[in-house]
Amino acid sequence: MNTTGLLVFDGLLLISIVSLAWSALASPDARRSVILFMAFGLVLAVAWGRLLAPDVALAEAAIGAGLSGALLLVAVGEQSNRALQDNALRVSERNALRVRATLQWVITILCVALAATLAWALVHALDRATNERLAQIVSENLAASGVSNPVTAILLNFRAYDTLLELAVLLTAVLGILALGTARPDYQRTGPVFDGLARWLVPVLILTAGYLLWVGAHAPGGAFQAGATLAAAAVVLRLAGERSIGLPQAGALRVILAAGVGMFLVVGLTLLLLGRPFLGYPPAWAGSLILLIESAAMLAIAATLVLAFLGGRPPAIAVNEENNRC
Amino acid sequence: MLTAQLLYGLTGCLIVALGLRTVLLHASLLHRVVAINVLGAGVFMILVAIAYRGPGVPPDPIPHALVLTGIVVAVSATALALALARRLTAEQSND
Amino acid sequence: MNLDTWLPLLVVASSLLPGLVIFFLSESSHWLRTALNLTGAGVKLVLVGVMVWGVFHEHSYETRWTLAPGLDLVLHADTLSVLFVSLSTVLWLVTTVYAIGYLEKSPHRSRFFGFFSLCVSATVGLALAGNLFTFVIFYELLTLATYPLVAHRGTPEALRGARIYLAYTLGGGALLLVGTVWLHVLAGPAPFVEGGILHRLPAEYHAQLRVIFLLLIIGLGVKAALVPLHGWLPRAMVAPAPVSALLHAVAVVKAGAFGIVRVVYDVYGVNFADELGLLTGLGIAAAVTIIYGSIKALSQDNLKKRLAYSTVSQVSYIALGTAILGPVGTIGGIVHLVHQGIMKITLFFAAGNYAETLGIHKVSEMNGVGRRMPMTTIAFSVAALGMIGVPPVAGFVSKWYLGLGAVEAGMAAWVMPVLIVSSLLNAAYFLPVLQRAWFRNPGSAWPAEHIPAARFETTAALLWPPVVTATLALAAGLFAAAPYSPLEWAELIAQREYGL
Amino acid sequence: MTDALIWLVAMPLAAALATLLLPRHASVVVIITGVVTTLAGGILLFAVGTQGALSYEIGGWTAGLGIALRADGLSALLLLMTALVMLAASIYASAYFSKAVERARFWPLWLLLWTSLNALLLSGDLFNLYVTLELLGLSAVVLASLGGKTAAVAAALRYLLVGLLGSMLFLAGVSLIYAGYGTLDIAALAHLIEPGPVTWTALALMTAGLLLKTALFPLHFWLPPAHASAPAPVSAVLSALVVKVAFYLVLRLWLDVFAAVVTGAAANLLGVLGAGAVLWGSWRALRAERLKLLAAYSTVAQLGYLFLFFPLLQALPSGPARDAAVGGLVILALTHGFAKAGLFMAIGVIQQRCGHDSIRDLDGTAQRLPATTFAIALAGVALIGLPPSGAFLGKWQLLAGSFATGQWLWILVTVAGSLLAAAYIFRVLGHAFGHQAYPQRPVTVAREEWPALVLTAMAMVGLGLAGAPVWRLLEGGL
Repeated sequence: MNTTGLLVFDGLLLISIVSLAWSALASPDARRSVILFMAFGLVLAVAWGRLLAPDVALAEAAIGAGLSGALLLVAVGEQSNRALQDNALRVSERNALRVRATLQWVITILCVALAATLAWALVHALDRATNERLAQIVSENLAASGVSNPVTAILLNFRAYDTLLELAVLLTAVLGILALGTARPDYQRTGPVFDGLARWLVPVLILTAGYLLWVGAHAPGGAFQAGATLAAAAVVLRLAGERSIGLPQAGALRVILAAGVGMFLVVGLTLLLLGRPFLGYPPAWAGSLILLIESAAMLAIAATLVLAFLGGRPPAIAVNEENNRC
Repeated sequence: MLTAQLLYGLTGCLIVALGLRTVLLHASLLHRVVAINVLGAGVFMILVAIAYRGPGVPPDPIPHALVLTGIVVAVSATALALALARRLTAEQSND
Repeated sequence: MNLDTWLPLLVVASSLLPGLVIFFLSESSHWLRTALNLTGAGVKLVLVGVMVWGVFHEHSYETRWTLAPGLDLVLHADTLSVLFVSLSTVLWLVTTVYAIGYLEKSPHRSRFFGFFSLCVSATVGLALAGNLFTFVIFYELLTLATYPLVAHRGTPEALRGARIYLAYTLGGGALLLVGTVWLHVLAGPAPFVEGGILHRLPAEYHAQLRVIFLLLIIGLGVKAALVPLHGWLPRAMVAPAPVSALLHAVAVVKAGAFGIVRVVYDVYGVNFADELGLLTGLGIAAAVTIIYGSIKALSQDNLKKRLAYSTVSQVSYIALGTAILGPVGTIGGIVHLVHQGIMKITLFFAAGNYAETLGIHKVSEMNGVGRRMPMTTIAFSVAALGMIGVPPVAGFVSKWYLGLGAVEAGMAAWVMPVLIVSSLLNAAYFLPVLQRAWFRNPGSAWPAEHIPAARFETTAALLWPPVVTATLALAAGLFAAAPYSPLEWAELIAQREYGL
Repeated sequence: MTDALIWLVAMPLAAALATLLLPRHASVVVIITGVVTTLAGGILLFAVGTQGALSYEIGGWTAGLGIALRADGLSALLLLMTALVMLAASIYASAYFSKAVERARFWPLWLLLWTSLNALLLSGDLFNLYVTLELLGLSAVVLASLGGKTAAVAAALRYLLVGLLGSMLFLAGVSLIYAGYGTLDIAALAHLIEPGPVTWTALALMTAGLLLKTALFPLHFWLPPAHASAPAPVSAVLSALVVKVAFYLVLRLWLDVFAAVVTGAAANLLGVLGAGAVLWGSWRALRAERLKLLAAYSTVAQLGYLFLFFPLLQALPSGPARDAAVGGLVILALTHGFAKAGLFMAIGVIQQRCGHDSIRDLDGTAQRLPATTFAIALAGVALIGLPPSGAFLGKWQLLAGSFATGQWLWILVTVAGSLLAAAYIFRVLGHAFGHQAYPQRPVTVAREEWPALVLTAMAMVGLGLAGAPVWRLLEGGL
């Protein structure tokens, strides 16, 4: 593609991104808004691809647009979920209505000012462009990281600590979801066509997940994308009416949820006790250790995402637990 | 400074502002959750734009890693928000 | 362990530690609580005795503990602090005995005696404070420790009194704090040094120093009940009698008056304060308070209220003595710190005895009480006459020196009339009380006789404290020239303050 | 010795997993973790005191490429406070949640929160800070929602959205910094930083995000409902620690990383907002009808005092006076942490024993629980800032700094706020003097009453009388 063509492509892409964002936010209809948001995510994924960020593109498509969208869409679909749609969070509605018009203007102007300031700062920042150095250091150390995909090297070696805490964030969220309540009622069973589709789709998704996990070491992919794909398989099962959707019983489920953070800690602390730094993999072992951590992380991520999607424990494993709070 | 960097970066700024406006103004919880996700996407866009080095040049992988982390954190938060909303609905119908 | 550095701390701790333990005692451990109280008071007495002897022989006792850079908690024994410490320690011992007799059967004893001990610890702490920072700490602690005592009875009236007390004292405390910090920023730590430290500051600070003085005196004036900051004192009358005794004689108003003495003599220096023109204002405020308090006392039928207004008036003699430049006036003011304490505590003990034994709360109910309760009434009479200034009771000595000091300082023109008028007013509100008590016939029945006359007119624990303090008041006057008497000690202080 | 840094994060995190997998033994795990973490915090503080700032490069990668954990006097002090408060609150919580199911839910999240607090205080990397902020926010939200009632869930939801907005603004700032300076390591950044559009905008965005999280007036609106409707042990750490570490980050950015580019006008703006917080928070606390709401508004006010220090520190030339003020700021923050945690626990005891926390109906309550009332009194005195609490030393420095720089306004605000605090505290304590029946022994429910007493005594006496090392530890720091 020549530069002009690329510029036109960029322009169209950006215009659609902005207009999708705008219409997703402006649409008063919740379902429409969510669908537009998913579209926004997909177009973003294209943009990431365009900017040579295939890892991000994959994650955006699977998680950002796909999973977030699915979560939101399902939530909107619940007729019973009033809190989501009505204005429960407004402090005082009457007051809000009265000052609304003025407020709208003030906030709009503020946001325009913010965008302008951000842009001004960003232009200056890009002008300085001093971040070659760090990228250089990454590529110099890539050989010692145990993987050849620099993004995976950063996520699971150089900045593995971030990822450890990120898995802790996921764990927190899923524990929160479990603490907050029970699963939604079952769906209507879908038709036989979908059942047939599911029978094909699920194995393919599982295989894809395994592939993504393995390929992450040297090409776009990794635990998060793999986990998301695995979760997708479970979601398909669920949509097909399978109640336990392959999730184990409560005790084992807890082990899986803990596996991501747990494997990280086991590896990190073992190394520490062996006299190496925390998470300081010996270069010879780095590849295997990363794969080990990623496998555990994938399972945990998948279980987490499925539980997030179910909004709680699936009925089959729900512990009989009354809310006897005072 | 590359044109693409600038274009995508500035669009990111715009998206941030759009998201923020809805967070501050919109009354419905769903819209706020969507808006925070949009805001986040704007920030991610700035990061990915920063990483870009032009066609055929390997980009800076660090912002990519950061964005990956950010995306996962964002989906966790979104899931939690929805679970809270579901519980709120249940409590409200109990009251 | 070096006694010189530990003694001041031990003096404070001897009441603080028992107090903290008492909080956690169960209500029924009567004997343990009493034993702790009395042991603490006894140990403190011994320690203070050692300290008095040491300071007289120019020994230096100082405990220093750094709280923050440039902010040291200093407990230091000098002549002035030892005077106040001795007063508090002796009167605390007596008051503790009295309080045990007065309150051991009422609820919340552990709380009461816990705060009671904290209160005296705070008083002793501020007496020993070696700099203004330390003084402020104990001054605020005193407020905190006395609030629960004033509120102790828990009636709406008591709570109201406590609330007003708190509003006044915390407000005053805030001003004192602001003034102290300001001074600290200008002049660094303000150690209490005989003769003061501030005269070394350059002249451009003088305007600020005047404002700071005002802040400090207002802050201290609240506790010292300088008019118009006295409003809390009559209302705090709702507290149990031992608490009133504590507020009026041992701790609170004394803390204010003592603070004024410290600020004038040991921070500013009396000569420098005079140079800045600060003493006249202080003197006028004191004079107004003396007259105003006496006039208000005249019209009070409630005995404790009459005594309260009397306190308002009498405590300002101390401030008046401070405002009179020259050693003789100083002696008069400082010796009155002790004399007023002994006399006023006697009056409150007696008033408490009347209320507790016969249910008498008003002057108009006192007809003939002298015959029913002779010992108590004799004690009351001695103290009242002392307050008027009748020789040979202690109060006479104070007024004599104040008058003499005014003449020496050339301030006789307005100080003498104030002294004469206030003495006449004192007589006017005390003599009718004595006349009723001794020379009128009792009515058919006492308002509410709680304690029948047996071997003594009331229980021993209530009877002996006023008798002891009245004897002390008499002795302080009779033996004013004896070594270690309050007067002798005040003269020693004046010598060191003026560098004589 | 530097291994202590990573253990401080890894231990609570590992314990979170342990309590998730072994819910039956959770209480033991938590208490052991608490004790060991506290010891580690103590060791760290000692090490920082003797050797100066410590750092630990995770994975052995140099900071910049990898992530470094760092501890200086400020972070070590806050870490130890976190450990002590969390330990006391853990003991308290083990009695507070009476049902096994409740405890099983609670402990893993509680330890995740602890992990995030330690991780945030130790983090030396801007993006890592963002992740810790999210972990902190999410775990705090879930814990706050465990009250379960409509009010608690609604408040938690709002808390979540505010927290997310705050984190996103922070991340936007971080992105700009990376774009402009090419590093995320804050120690490296502190050397590179120079004034300009990138720096200012980034600092403004990060600060705005953190101010939301630390609930500085007028961004405090979410705090009172969230803190007032959470279970008591959660309220205790939300008020004492969670908002405090966000404040720590503001402090770190303004006085350390970005110190070279902060202007007087910006510092004054923070001061003015702080003044608003002091006055508004105290006023609302005075008007509150429930104890927990009172405590929550008091948190808004107390955070305000901390921001009053910014204009002073900006105006004071470096030297002893400024060092004294920095110490005052830190000791004020520490005192508030201990006192407020103890206060919320004490209120929790009242709420559980008596079924309410309405201030008007406290009469009999205060009589029945003398030790708890005493704890409230100690906490209250520390909140007012009377001696011998650490807050007294803090406010002294605040006043001294104001006099030294001629910024009179803050003196008025401090005095007014303290008097208002006295009013709202003694409004509660006035109820302690009724003549209702009272127990023979002062302490009736040991496992719930002692932690509050110990924490408030720490605020009152510990920091007030033994606080001098705080200044020494901060020397050469900020």
